[in-house]
Amino acid sequence: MIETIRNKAKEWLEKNDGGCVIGYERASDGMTARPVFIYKPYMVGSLIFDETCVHNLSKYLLNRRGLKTAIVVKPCDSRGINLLINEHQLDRESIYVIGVVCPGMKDAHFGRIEDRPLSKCRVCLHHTPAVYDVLVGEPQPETASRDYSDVARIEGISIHERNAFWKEQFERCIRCYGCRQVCAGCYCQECFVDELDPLWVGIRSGPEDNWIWNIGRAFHLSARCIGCGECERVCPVGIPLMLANRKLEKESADLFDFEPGMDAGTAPPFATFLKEETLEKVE
Amino acid sequence: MNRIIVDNNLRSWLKELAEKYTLVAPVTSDGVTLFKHVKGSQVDSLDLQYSNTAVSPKGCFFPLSETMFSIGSDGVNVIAPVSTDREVVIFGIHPCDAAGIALIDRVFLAEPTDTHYKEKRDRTILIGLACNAPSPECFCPSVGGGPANPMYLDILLTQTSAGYIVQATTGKGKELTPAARMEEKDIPLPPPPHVTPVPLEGVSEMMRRNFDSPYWDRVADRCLHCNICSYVCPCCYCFDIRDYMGKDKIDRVRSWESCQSAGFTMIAGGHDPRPTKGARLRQRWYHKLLYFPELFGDIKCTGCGRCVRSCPVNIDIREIITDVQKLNV
Amino acid sequence: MELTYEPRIVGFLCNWCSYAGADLAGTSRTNYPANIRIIRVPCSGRVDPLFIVKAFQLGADGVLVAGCHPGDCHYSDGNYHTRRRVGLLRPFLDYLGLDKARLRLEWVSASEGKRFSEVVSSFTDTLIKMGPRSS
Amino acid sequence: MARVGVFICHCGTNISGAVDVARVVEAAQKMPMVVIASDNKYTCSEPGQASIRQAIVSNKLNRVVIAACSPRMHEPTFRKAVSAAGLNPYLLEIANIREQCSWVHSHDREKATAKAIELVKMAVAKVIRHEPLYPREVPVTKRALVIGGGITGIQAALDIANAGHEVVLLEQEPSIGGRMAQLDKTFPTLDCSACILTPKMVDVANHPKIRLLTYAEIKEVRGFVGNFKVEITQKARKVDYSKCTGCGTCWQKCPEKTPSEFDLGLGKRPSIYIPFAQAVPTKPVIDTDSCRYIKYRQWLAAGEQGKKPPECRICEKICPTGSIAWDQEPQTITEEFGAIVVATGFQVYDHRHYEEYGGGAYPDVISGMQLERLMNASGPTGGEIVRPSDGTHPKTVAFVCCVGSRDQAKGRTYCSKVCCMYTAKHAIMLKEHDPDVQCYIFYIDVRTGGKDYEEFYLRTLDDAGAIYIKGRPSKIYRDGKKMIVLGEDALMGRPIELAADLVVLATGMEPRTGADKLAQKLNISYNTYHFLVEAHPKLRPVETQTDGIFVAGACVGPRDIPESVAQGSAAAAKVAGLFSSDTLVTDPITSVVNRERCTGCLLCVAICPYKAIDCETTRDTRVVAVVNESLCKGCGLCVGACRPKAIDLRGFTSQQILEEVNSLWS
Repeated sequence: MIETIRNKAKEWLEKNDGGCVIGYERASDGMTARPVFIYKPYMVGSLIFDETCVHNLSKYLLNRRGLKTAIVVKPCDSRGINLLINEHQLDRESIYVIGVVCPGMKDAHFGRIEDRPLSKCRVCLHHTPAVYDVLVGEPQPETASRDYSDVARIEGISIHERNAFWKEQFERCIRCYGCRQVCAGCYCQECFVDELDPLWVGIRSGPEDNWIWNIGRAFHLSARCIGCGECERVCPVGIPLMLANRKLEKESADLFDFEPGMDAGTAPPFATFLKEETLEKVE
Repeated sequence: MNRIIVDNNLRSWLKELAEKYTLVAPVTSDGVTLFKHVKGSQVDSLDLQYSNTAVSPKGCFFPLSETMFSIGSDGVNVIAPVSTDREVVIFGIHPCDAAGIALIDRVFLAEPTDTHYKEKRDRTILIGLACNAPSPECFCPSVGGGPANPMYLDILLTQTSAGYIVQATTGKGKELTPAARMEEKDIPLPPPPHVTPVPLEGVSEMMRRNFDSPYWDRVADRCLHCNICSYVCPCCYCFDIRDYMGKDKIDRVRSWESCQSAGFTMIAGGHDPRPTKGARLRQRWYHKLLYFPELFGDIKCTGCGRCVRSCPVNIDIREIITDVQKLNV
Repeated sequence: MELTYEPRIVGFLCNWCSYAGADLAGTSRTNYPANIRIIRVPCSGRVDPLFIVKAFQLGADGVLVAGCHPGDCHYSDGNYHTRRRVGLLRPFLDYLGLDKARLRLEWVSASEGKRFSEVVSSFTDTLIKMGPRSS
Repeated sequence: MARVGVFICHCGTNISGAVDVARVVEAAQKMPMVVIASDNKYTCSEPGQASIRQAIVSNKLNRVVIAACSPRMHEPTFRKAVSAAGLNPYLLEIANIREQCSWVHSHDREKATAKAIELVKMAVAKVIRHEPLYPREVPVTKRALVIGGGITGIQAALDIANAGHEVVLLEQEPSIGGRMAQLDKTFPTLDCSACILTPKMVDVANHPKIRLLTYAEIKEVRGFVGNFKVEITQKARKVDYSKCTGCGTCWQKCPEKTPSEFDLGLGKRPSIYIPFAQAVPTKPVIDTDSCRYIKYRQWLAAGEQGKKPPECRICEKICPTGSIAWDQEPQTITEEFGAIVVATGFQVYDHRHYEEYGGGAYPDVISGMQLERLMNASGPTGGEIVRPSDGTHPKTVAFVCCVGSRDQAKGRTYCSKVCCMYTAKHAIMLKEHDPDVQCYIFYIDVRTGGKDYEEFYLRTLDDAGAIYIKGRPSKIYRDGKKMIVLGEDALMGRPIELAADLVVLATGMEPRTGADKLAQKLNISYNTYHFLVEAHPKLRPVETQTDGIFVAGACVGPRDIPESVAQGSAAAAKVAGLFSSDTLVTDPITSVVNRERCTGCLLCVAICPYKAIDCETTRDTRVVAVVNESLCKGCGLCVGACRPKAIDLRGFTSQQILEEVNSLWS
């Protein structure tokens, strides 16, 4: 698998002068992975792929708009490419997608690899990339049944418990915006949280401000979140951000029958509507 | 001979402190350890074996957000913020984090003093806990510290099999030590645990020479420009100030900011002197390894390993230091 | 529950149907509780979901978004988009611990003055029964 | 720095009866940036307005809040007043303390007053953020496009042209005339349809202001009211009209015969043809589907596969002017217009959908329109009414009403409006042609809404002796030479079995195929049946939601001739009104894009109901959205959707709305 990736990367770099391959290399802890940018064919030897390649590299494509780029993607990451093409941020022609059939990632952090799957991988449905130019590995069947037991657990507790739960989670937020910066769907020139006038949130940190920031962030990703789980992985204070994102994912699948990033062409739910649909109204 | 306090006594002392002081200590919940205000009733459940907290305790003096002052909507009345009337005891702080506070002191306590910082600093007592489980990414001795370094603390506790050895280094610390709860024993200070060193010789000079190296752009390739490294860092102290309209008043609020965020250096008219990812990333390392040493003599890093651990894309200060020393000028 | 509790409702009303409906409630002197503060928008589709979140953040007890009945939008499609946005925001806020009964989406036409007053009355009633928001 | 003046109206006792105005004034004086707050008995009165004008001048006010009745009532009035004092009229905000406060909280003065104060506070918060706005003027191209050359389009074109404006009349078929040209007589007067229509067709052809574009279709429509740019596809006629004199030699000599669309398949026409004798223009087109030589060329091009068609080319050989142009290809014509009238009319519901009636299967089950052709003197039978199956004269004729109308099972719930009347006409006409004919008419209801229509219907009963049977037949089948109609007489409550020689299905109207596609190009709405949707069914019947685009006639819904003609004239009057000034003033409340913030995700482009947003590339090669302010109607749908907050709505900016919300908690 690693050899295939290296060969494909090398072939592509030899044909595309000035291009760049974005992939994974060994991190400084000697055990996990980190993103690497390879500009010369002779450097492909550092490319790796294993169960610690947790990062979604598709975010980096936004830094290389219009430049020839090859990228190694897992199935979830590949949906980021579709999302960004759908939203006119990338053009498909300039990207060479090395799609990797995903065995599921381990819960890997700097200096330690837990012997359990990464939480997003436990509920993953798609094991073959949604878009690729070359596929590494044999296509795998999709997981048929959706598992939203994590969301259902929160839905199942009382409204007061939910309020308390999220209040506690959001209070921890240090507003470092790691979640935003790592997200492939977050590419505003200026985030609403940074806008001065009108002051939607501003720089102040506090329970209410953190509440609106986290809701605003999640809602801006509604029907757009591709489930790569990066926001949750990078959060330095362990806020279960995917638990919020996945509620929106579930609702938009139920209400709009839509799964973001599965292709680059389908109009997203907020771009369209059905006259006859009835979304739950006040009882 | 050392003064020893056994675990039971330590906890009853802490409970007593919690009565009189605002007690801050490392608390783990949802798998995340953070310095939090604790009540006496929580003392028994404190875990004293923790490795470094997710975020440094600098927020006790330099909060994530603080209202500096408010102005009444009539535009005349200036309202000073109400500060705590109790003194604060931070318990369980590791020597590296104390060193971080000492580094920020040099900036905020130098004239003109940052009054908001100074007020909190003056009213806080630091009870340290020698670090007995440094992470592989820690390198405090290389930057002049050590896992059991009592400097910058009022009191340092070092764990032994017989209890905690108490070292009070300041007047405040000596005053606070609970004589009745301690006993003198002939137990020596244990040797500090091993920490892998990072060679720092000549790093500032190499930084000086390599400002224009393409190296910075290459590292910045994978940098996400999140603020995580700065926010978890015990000695990063950048902030931003904004005004907030509140009920019948306007608050002037200061909050943490980071040199890594886009727009941090944006100036009126829209010009940004650090417009590229490489320039922003470089700034952080230059501040730590060149500008701060030039001004204050020391490298602005305590070797706590937080940024190494928290960086989502493994930008590792140890690697940067090693790489810089190998750069061809 | 405090007897004196007066919930505060922010209402975003589309200019062509619901705002006109609220005017009609006035013209026909239909009394309703004074708890609502109406913000006029050209179309319910102008309502950025963040306005709703912001109102709740500031302390609103309830938010009403009202527009033309489906098919009657002055701008032909606006309310269909509103329906999707609010339709997704409601369950999400509820999930985060803000009872979905605090956010209402209603269709009120320019001729439904009575209905507008009924909407405000019943919404106010509901909010009083629910009591103040837990902070 | 904003200097706000707040003016609170008592409205007699309408407001002051429930609201303590003095307290509102007092509270307003303390609000931020408020320079003066005062009250008025009647703010809308001339003295009231004068006091505002005076206050603006003497206090150097640059923002005004008026707390009074609904802005839907007096916003224009107060804008004028503010403007008269030299302020931009959009620097005004109205706090609605009458309809939405005093009139609905009359039972609680305390709460009403508290609410009024907050409403004023919100208005002050908003007005501070108002910017001066300026209406824009755009020039009007005084040239109209009429789409559809039926009676409606003809009427509209003539009226616009007679008002002095240039018109292009576009027709997709080779001749204008539309459905009316196919009719024999018209109810209730029994005028000969051609006799009243053809003079108008000739008028169109001869009018110096009208340019006729037949055999042409709309390709693309861009632009906005006053400034439409339309691309038209001129289909290939294979005949050079600049040479053709319309002598008729070619269509008389063409050896190929193919079913005539105009005669609904009852007769034949040549491959080079004019659809009917009085066609305008009287110049032929070559039907490339049936022409022998075209087939021959296709055979050659396909590598001579299969049987060789005859090379023919007779028309070319005999044409005295050398007009045959085999290589003619479709052409795109781009024209500019200030207004567009859509009059694409209807087509007859296809009775083949009624298999239970043998529609299309039995030759002697025909549609009403086919009967028109059989009756018509220039029709396929020369006006002789005969059974298509054997050419005999029918004596017993059954009519079935509401075929393709009022039938939920066929997905057609609407009434086609004309079928009752044309069936009555048919019964009368049949009797006139042959006194031995007996007509039976199966109906659900007889609807005769129209001048002299009921009287006409009564003639069917009295003069023509037609027998009306209430009830929709369940089945029609052939038995020997007879067509058996099975049904139930709902009034008598008994089954009916009728043996008829000819069955006429009174088929309803449906929009022309492709009406939906055309509507999409024009960005106007259509309903589930693809009838076009008017701006308001009662008050704006010929306008659409898109300014400058008008609709008329049966493309909007079933219409008879007088209604269609009236609508054609109505649309023409609207066009003439639009063309009465050289420029158009557009509302300044439109969306505006902040190019720095825009990410170019183009969600706004996808959702804009008016296609008012497009994209362009900035100097630093970013793609950003751009609003065409002439098309923008200011709904703000794009603003509500924009994640980066890069688009805003003038007069209702996010700043303003948030300030309104904020003011409630500050």
